[in-house]
Amino acid sequence: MHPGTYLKLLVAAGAFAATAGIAHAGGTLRYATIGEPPSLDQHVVTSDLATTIAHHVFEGLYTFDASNSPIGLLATGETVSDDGTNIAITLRKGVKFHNGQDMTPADVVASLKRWGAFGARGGLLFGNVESVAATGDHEVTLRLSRPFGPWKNLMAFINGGPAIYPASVAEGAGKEPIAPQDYIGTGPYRFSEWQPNRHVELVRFDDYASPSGAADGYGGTRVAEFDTLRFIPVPDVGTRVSGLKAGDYDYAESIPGDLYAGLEADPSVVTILNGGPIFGLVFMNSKDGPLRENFALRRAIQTALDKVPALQVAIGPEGLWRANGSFLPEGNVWHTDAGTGSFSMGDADKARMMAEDAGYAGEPVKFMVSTNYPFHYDTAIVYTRQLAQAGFNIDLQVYDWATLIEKRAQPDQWDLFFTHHGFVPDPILISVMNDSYPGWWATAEKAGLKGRFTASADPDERRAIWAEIQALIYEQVPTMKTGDIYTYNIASPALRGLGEATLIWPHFWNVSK
Amino acid sequence: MTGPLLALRDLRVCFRTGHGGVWGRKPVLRAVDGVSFDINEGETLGLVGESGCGKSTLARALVGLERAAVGEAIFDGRDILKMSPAEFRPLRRDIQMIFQDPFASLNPRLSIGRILAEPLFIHRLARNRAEARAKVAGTLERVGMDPDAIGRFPHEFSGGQRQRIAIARVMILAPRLIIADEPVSALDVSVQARVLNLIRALRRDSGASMLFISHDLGVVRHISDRIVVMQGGRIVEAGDKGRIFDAPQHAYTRRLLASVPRIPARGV
Amino acid sequence: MALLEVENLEISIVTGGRWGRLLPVVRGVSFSVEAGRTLGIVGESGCGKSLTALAIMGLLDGPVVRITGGAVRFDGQDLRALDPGDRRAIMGNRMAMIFQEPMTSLNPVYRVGDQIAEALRQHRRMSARQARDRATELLDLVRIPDPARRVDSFPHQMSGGQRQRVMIAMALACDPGLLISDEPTTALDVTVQKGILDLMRDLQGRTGAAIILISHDLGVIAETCDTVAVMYCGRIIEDTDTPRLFAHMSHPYTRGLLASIPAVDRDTEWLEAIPGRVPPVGAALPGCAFHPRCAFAKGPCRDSTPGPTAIAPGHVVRCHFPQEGGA
Amino acid sequence: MLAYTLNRLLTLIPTLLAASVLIFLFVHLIPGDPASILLGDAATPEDVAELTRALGLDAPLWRQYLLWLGNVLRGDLGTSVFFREPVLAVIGDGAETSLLLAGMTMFWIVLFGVPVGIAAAMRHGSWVDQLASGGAMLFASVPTFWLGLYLILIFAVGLGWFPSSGFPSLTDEGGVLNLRYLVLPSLTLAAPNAALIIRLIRASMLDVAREDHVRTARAKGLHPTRVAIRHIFRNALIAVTAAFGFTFAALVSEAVVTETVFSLPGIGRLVVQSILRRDYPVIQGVILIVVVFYMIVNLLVDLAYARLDPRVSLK
Repeated sequence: MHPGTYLKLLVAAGAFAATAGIAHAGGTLRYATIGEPPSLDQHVVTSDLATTIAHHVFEGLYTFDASNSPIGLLATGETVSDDGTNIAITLRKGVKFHNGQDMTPADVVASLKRWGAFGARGGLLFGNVESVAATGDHEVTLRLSRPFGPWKNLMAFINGGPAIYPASVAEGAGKEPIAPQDYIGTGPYRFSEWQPNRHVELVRFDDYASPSGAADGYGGTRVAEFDTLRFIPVPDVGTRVSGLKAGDYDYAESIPGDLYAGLEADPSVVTILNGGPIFGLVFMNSKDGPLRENFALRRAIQTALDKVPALQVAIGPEGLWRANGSFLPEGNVWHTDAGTGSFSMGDADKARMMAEDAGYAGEPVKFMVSTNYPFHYDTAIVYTRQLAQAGFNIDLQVYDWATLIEKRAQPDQWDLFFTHHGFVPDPILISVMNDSYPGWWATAEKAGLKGRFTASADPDERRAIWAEIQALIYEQVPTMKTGDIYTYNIASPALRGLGEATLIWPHFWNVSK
Repeated sequence: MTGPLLALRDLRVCFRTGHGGVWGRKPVLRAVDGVSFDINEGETLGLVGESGCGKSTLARALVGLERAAVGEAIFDGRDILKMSPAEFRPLRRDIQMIFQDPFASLNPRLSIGRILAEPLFIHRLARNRAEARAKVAGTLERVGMDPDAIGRFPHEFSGGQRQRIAIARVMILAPRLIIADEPVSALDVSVQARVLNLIRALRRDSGASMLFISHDLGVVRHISDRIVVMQGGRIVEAGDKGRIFDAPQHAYTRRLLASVPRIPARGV
Repeated sequence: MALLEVENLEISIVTGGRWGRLLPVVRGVSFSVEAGRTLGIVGESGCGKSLTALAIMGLLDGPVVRITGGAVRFDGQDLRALDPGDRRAIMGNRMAMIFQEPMTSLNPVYRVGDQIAEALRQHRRMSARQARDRATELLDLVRIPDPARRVDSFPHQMSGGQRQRVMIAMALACDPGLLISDEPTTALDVTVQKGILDLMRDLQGRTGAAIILISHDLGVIAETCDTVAVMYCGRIIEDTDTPRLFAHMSHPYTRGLLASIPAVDRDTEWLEAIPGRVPPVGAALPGCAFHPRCAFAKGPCRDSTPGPTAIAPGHVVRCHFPQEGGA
Repeated sequence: MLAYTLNRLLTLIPTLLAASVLIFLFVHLIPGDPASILLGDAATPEDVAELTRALGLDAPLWRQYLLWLGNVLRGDLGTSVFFREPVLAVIGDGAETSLLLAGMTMFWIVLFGVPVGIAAAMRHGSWVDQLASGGAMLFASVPTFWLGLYLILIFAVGLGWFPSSGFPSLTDEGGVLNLRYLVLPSLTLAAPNAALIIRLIRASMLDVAREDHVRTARAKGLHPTRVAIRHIFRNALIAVTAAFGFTFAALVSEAVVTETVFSLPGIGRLVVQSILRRDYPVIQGVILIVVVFYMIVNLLVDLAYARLDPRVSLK
């Protein structure tokens, strides 16, 4: 028997067993988080932690399979018109919200509208949307003003994405994240309680209607084996590790690199790499200061940097980082080598000459970094030294994260700042593509490429255009990628059903202990 | 010069004590309650009384340490109670005080030489270091101390020696009135005798007047010309020491004298 | 037999830490007291009179100052040989002490009645009720007005004289055979002092207790004591009955001490002060400790320490050249 | 006593008003704004501005203050920007943890600190004293997070006697048994504080032991232990009372490190996290309540003084 077929049978049997009322594995999963999410409202919040919790509660029309391709979740399929501007999405039948109501096209329309109006990423799609309307008992149609290639990826990306809420919730809500009593979704777990500082608790939703098919990434059958998922803030990493070893937690996230070797060797712990790497970014100010429109000077800075020592210092074990210049990792459909020859040259002499040619005369360059994330700071320190060797006068300014966020919005306050970026399934979601993101990169060249990139619905064409954009990023240097970082989590060996790696965020349907 | 050096007229010092409930007035304690007496030039007036009779408060009022004093205290024709601090400052040299506890009144971080020289410079009685040094050495000799004491510190001396240093500090300014508040009470009898002898000798040599405050009747009789007896903030009896000790009039004075344990007439 | 016999008592200070050497500060002190009699110990500060009192009482058991020789016999028992429990059964019970500082010698946080009752409950196993009644009686005995109310007062609500009366009541609580009184009136006014001394004499008349009265005041000694021991530099240098002492004081120091006191009853022009000063505590002087200040010192005074010499029956002097006759 | 207490409580009002202005200014003058933190990196400046407006953080500071003060006077500390829950509810949960933790810590401090302090003073200079003083020194200087992690490793990971971290409310399942979650954290927190109390008790008792009334007590023939407890410790307690009071107050508000190591939902961690999130209403609320708490502890200390020391009169 083909393994895939065998798996499908097994899952089908499981689904049958579940519907037949046979008991779930039960119990409580205790997940030690690094902190508390700002809100579970997926429309407006892009925190990874929020999504880790929320994607058990909320579902979108699409999600990703194991190869990061969008597949249906609340949708069963769609019909796209030939010109790419009319998208009719068929909704799955029999889906119930946690409040007992059936999901209707009205709920979908209201949710998409709020996401489009206030959503962190919704504006990107809805800039091209003329209308969204119910066009049948189980159909919703999006009319676009022009073809917009990334639409499905955007719909599938639940982080800051179009989770489907009841219309009553979505219609009343504005910009402000919705309150916990309105956390009503269609997912396998429903929101139970949020005790500030203590935990967020989800319980199994007994009327859950699972998509069919074998589990594949986030797609396919979802079975809630645990009675309860409890997300407990444990800010101290030592406590997360020892708590997991002591059996007080089943899963703990965000473990630092220096513990990796020891934990890998420890039979009482299972380490799980996160599939989507995060990456550091050093943004350059395109609006003000010495770097404004001086692409030659920016390239000089880029030339001075050797990314490898910074990754070694800031991350540690080789297995947890990759000096990869492509914005999306190897193996991903968007991976490209375009422009990456300039990724990590570390040539101080050349950089010095380039800077002189660019008219740099030792003016201070203000480099903002936060101590809230140790790898930001460690990396920035290495870079500062490398830049100093190339003759740059770096004024390193260290703030707490909230202060940095406020300051980076003011163009006269900085020239460089350090941040990091989570994994995204479509390059359009990378922050540097957003013209209003601090740094404010909005050159004519970018506008031209971006226009073509979003207009095309052809995957091959889009990949080619993305390669051009990446090359442009290495030429105009609105930001500098610092390399891929594979974070990892740890779990109790008792957990069954976890993969070798997570896709993007850990999920606990189809997982038991 | 006619008239007394110091004339007290109806001196009063009141304190508010304790608390009189949340908004009530605090009860007033009249520590010194209408005291009048004179001290003549060159005279020693003994002030006796038991603890709490107001004798120390009175002394403090005369050197400006008791702001609450009312009445008149005419020193050399001028009322010191009505003076501003600025007006009073030059008089500080003329009115000097010796305290009971010589250790508390000597700055432990200053050498004896500094302690004695400091008032000379404050009151511009020495033009330079050499002159000050000579005066300090001379004064130390007058109070019977070795000149090598100049470079030493208060803690290196016994109680009696410290009291001599305190006396030296007063004498070096050649004051006209010395107020001595229980100057020998903390000393052993054999030491006390020598300090009393010293005080008598210095007073005779300098011609200064003295208000000598003590609870020890023997000491007061030994040192004073005239005696004032205080009780409860008031004067109960005043007069020449022979009359006070040998023919006391007031019942309190008699009781006080009767309480003193007597040493049998000596020798056989 | 005397109630208390002190024989060759030696008290030393441990200098220079735990393993330091011993520095004797009281040496060869011997005396005895009989029931109903009062012994005065007189001397200036540092002469060792208070240490002697504490040693008899058993309060010198610290690491720094301790008894290093001699015997203290109370009612025939050598107190130094007793174990601590038996020793405590005598302390505060058959032997009690009144201290110099009435202002600080009472515990500020307990009512005076409770503090008096403490010894009664300890030694007499009285109930709280009985002890309180007895405390009230004792306050009455020491002539504190309104004792039934004052038994509940705190020390800070009383005057110095009253507090010393409370101390006396406390000492008398268990009818001690021996009362040691260390400068009991020094901090008090003369009129109060007279009251306290009268009270002690009165109580002695009633209870027949022996009293050791320690004072620097020859006047107090003269009026209160039957016999007197004069201490200088850790030794008793003259010891006789009170009338004889004042009539025939023989040691030059005793005579100098007396001459230093300004009299109340006559005018004095010049005080015959003792020259020089007391040697530092524990100073190892060869010869008589007083000889550097003594007007009569001759060769032997510098070379050898004078032993006790009886110059008359019951009159012992430690001097090579005792002065006969009046001062 | 009652009048005094009422009087003192009345005088709290102006102090609190002044404190509230300072708290408000302090909190709002730190740079950063909650809206950008809530919305994260993907938000546009327009999004942030709109959320700022929605949260009422665009009004002039004085107006925000008056609004806040008005609500506080009505007993409403506002709504947490982050949790979207009433601040009182957010703090109330932390307060349960913090007070229980502080209470249990005080229990250990008294249980270990007082007898050891007394023993060290009684056996002054002996090996008991050296051991106690040395141990106290050691515990006072061991960093809290280090001690906490070792306790977790030994008693939670190794022996499995106690949970490693977290604290379910007493009202959750488990009830009073949930206090076992606080055993390790309270021991961690107690160690340095007990060390201070030991040294304080020892020093105060040695001071009192030199006082004349102790000699009087010994002269009564009392047993040395009775003298030590009833006459020395009882008087030394007066000096130690304030330390007990302020230790307790500090335990509530300053247990941040312990709360972080043991992942306890206490006030200390709440305020630190709230500062990082710029959750103004919670920061203001916590500080205000902690200020009130300190004032009340201060009052209780004064009342305790009056009970312990008859010379103190309340006025």
